[in-house]
Amino acid sequence: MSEKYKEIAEVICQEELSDGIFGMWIKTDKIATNAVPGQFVSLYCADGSKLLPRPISICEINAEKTALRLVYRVVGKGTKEFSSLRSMNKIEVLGPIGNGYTLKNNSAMLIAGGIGIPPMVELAKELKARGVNDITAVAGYRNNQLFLTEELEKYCKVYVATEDGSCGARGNVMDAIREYGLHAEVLYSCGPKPMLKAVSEFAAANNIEAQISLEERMACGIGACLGCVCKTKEKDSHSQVNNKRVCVDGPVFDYREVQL
Amino acid sequence: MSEKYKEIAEVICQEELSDGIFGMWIKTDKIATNAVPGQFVSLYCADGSKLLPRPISICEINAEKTALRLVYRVVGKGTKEFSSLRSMNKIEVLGPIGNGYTLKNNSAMLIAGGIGIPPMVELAKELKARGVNDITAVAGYRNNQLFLTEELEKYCKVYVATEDGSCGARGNVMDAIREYGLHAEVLYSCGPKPMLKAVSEFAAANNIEAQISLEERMACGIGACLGCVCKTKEKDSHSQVNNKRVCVDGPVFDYREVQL
Amino acid sequence: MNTKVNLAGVELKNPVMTASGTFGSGMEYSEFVDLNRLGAVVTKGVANVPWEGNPVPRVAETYGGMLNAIGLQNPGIDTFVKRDLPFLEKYDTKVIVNVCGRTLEDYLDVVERLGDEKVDMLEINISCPNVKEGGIAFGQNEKSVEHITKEIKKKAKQPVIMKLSPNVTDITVMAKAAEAGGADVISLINTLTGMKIDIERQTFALANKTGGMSGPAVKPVALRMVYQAANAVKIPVIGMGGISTAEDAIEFILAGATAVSVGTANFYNPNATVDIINGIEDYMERHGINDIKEIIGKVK
Amino acid sequence: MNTKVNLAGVELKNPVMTASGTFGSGMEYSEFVDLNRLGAVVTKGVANVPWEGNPVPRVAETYGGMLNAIGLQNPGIDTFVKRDLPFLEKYDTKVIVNVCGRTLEDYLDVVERLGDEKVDMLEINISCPNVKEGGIAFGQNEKSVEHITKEIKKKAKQPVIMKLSPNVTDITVMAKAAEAGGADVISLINTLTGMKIDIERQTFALANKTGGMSGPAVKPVALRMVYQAANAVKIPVIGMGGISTAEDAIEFILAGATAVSVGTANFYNPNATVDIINGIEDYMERHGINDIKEIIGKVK
Repeated sequence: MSEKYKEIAEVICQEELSDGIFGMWIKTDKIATNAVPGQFVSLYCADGSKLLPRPISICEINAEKTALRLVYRVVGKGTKEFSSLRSMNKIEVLGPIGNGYTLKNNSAMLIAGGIGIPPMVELAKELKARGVNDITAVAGYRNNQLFLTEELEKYCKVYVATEDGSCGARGNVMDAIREYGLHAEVLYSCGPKPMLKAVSEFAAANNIEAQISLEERMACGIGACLGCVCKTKEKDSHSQVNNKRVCVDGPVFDYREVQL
Repeated sequence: MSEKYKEIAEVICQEELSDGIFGMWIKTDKIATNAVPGQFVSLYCADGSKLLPRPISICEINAEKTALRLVYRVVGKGTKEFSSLRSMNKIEVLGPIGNGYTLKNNSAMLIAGGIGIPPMVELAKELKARGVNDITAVAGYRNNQLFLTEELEKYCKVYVATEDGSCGARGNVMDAIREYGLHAEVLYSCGPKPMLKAVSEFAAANNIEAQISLEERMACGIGACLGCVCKTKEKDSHSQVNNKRVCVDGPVFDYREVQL
Repeated sequence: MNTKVNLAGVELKNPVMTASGTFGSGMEYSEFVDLNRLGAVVTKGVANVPWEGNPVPRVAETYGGMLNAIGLQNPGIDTFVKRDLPFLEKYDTKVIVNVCGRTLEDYLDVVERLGDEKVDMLEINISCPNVKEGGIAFGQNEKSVEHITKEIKKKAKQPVIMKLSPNVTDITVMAKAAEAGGADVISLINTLTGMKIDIERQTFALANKTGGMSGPAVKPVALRMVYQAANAVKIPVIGMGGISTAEDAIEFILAGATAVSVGTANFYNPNATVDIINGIEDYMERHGINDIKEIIGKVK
Repeated sequence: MNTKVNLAGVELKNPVMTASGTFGSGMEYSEFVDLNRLGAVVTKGVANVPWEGNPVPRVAETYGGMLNAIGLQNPGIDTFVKRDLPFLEKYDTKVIVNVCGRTLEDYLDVVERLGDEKVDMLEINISCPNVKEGGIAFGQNEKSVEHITKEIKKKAKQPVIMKLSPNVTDITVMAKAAEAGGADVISLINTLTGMKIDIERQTFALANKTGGMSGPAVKPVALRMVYQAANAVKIPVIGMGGISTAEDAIEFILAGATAVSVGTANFYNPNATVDIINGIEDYMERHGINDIKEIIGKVK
């Protein structure tokens, strides 16, 4: 777990990538230089009626420019506020938060759905930089409103699944994996709980490693409030019960550790 | 009482006139064309934690450009937010509110203190436009951080009082009136309650008319909540008790009507 | 799409009404809102004689809400009947008169006086935190709630809504007491007693020291109590407390409220009531709800 | 300038402490805050054995506040004594351990176990709204408050703070009951029971249905209760409920709180406690206050 910093970041630019999905580059002080793929940041709203930080996953890291790319879906008033930010605007950020993925040298399949896709970009970039040659990404979308596929294609082969069948395989990421007959030694995954369950079952059936990134409602985002726990199979040494904190013990877990 | 409009106005410009005193021109739709001197508007905060409108007095009216000049002191988080607005920003406004001054043809003395000074500018302008030649303004300040004296001087002779004696007469507006031996047939006044009391006593002693503008904490600003009442000497026909609503029955009252 | 709801035999065109004390008798708001759109107008509390109310300052802003200690200033029943009722009669909306008093006799006086007037329902305020006598004193004890309800029901010619205080340990006890006393409907919550201090002047922000807290800040407490009350009694519940948007109103309806009242929101959005009615219709359309009654108390 | 305050013989360097459950045992926050600056650290509630807490979702945002239904997840007293207390001992701040339990025996177990540990005070949580047994059930009845206080005082080697629930009709009754039971100090308010509904999914926002509401939204209710309690008992009062800024803290002190706890604010400003301490010092300087005790309860 890296050290966390609370900073006032400056927005470099922002664009709407697809329907309701926004991408924002922010200039941080120390956060970007300390971040690794799979970590997230907490963004704070300027509006005083919305107090709690919003956990937003890191899509890309530019350590040299100490910049982060954050990609998120507008789902409520907080993300709506973020989406209105423009170049030069300021935003409070705390991060980097969480453990991030553990990068392996084996062949990799990145399986992500919806707003779980953003962290896969930096992950693919760093896996490739590490020399992993066999990288595949499977990205699931609702419809033909794709986003980040071009970025992923820079680093790996990308397969798409859409619920309405308008692009790639019809159905979810598991349908795409079956349809295209995809394999790998390590799975890295992020997305909705049913998808993570399916990925876990796939890993178990094939006896391969799977790192899954969980999401949960949070309050503090730094491990103190115990709002965002997940169930673990074994008793956790910190909590002394079968709970781990998604924010600081995760968000990435070995699928064998947790009960979905 | 004129009709009230709730609008999204656009900020034309804003400047700090003196320490903590801001002047902002806003472009309205119908509010400016309906406003008269002594009326005020309600400004709404963008920040959701501050819900109630802030009553801000109208300093100048440009009916042709449907613009209003609002001058206010930063006293809390709401006015702080207003002071951060820049050209092209939007702000919710409701107005014009209240009765405003009743303009007479007699010689006039405009007596105001602190943030009671702004409404005197439009009043002086309109009195002069009406043909009243003998107009005097007496403006009380804390110290040499004067504001709006130049604007007033366009329309009338201006006398200044400062608490610390750094400009004009030392003391309050009454000290200035005594020191400069000022007289008029009608007094128009706005400012802190002790000042309005002194003005009322002066009017009574000289048997002249005095219109005084009151301030009180408000919630709705349209006469429904009964938050901003003042005590009246006679039973009020609307309330059936000795209370009038500052927002819609005032803010300007004949000094003989109210108990300060 | 059917948005009609029924409160003790009185049919409202939609479940959105005003909260007593925030809307006068509608006159001031008629400049901004078409009163014909409203399910009902609930008037500011009226007593048998004019009340002066409390000294100023009577209102103070708080974080996401406000405090008031108006002290039930009102022109008395005579003026109200002569001036306010004829005004409201012009509109196609239901008229609910909120009744306050210092003693049981005061309440009964007003209730009897309204018996032959064109009034659809009576709402009895036994929960105002800002008056020395009457008000909340009646509403924090279950025996007193039941007793006053019974006495009022004996005299009332219109259906009776008992307005409950949230400043109690167990709202279900008070809800059941009102029901046992014969109330036709209950409404809640009235304001939570709160305080604000001006630290620069080192004094209370309100002349009355304490005031009633309202606005979006109180919504979670209000929603919880409405849910508890709706599941504790068989009579309809009118939900209120911080409702500012259609989403808020729908939360209350899902929790069990047959109708909802919009209060403090009127102060910062004079069009709040109509915005909420429109938003409820949008929600029903989006979710394929044909009759609003389908979702009353749906979340259990 | 003297910011020291005294709670039942325990001298705090300043009146600012953390609110139980919002600060863990300080470890996570030590990355942001110098714990040596704090008047005291109040730990998250600890029971005699580890507790799993409630299912997720456990937290939800509300207007100007939040709901939580953590359900007092804690690692149990053994781990706490071995891990958390040694961590806190490294800092020059007072250590107040919050104690929770399902039964009186559970509480007594923890209290006895802490008797010989380096703990300055005990805070007894009889007001958690999110657990089925214990918690608030003990805190909403005056006889039970007095009884549990008495029993704990028999065993406790450290001064005892009783943490009161705001979900009661009359807070002064509970404050007096704690005092009658021998409490050295009372702290209030714990959270207000609230609810939120997700209207799109038509379900409760929290798995536990209801949760405890906290944050700036509740401050006026908290301040009112602290004022009432401080004027009803002779023992010191620790005020809390929505304190986010120095201005908030000073309001509570003026209302009668000897010390204040900062809770939910830590979640959105990890440096809130130190910001508040600095702000109190600024205020004292600006107002020429030499000793903070001059302003405790100054507004009456």
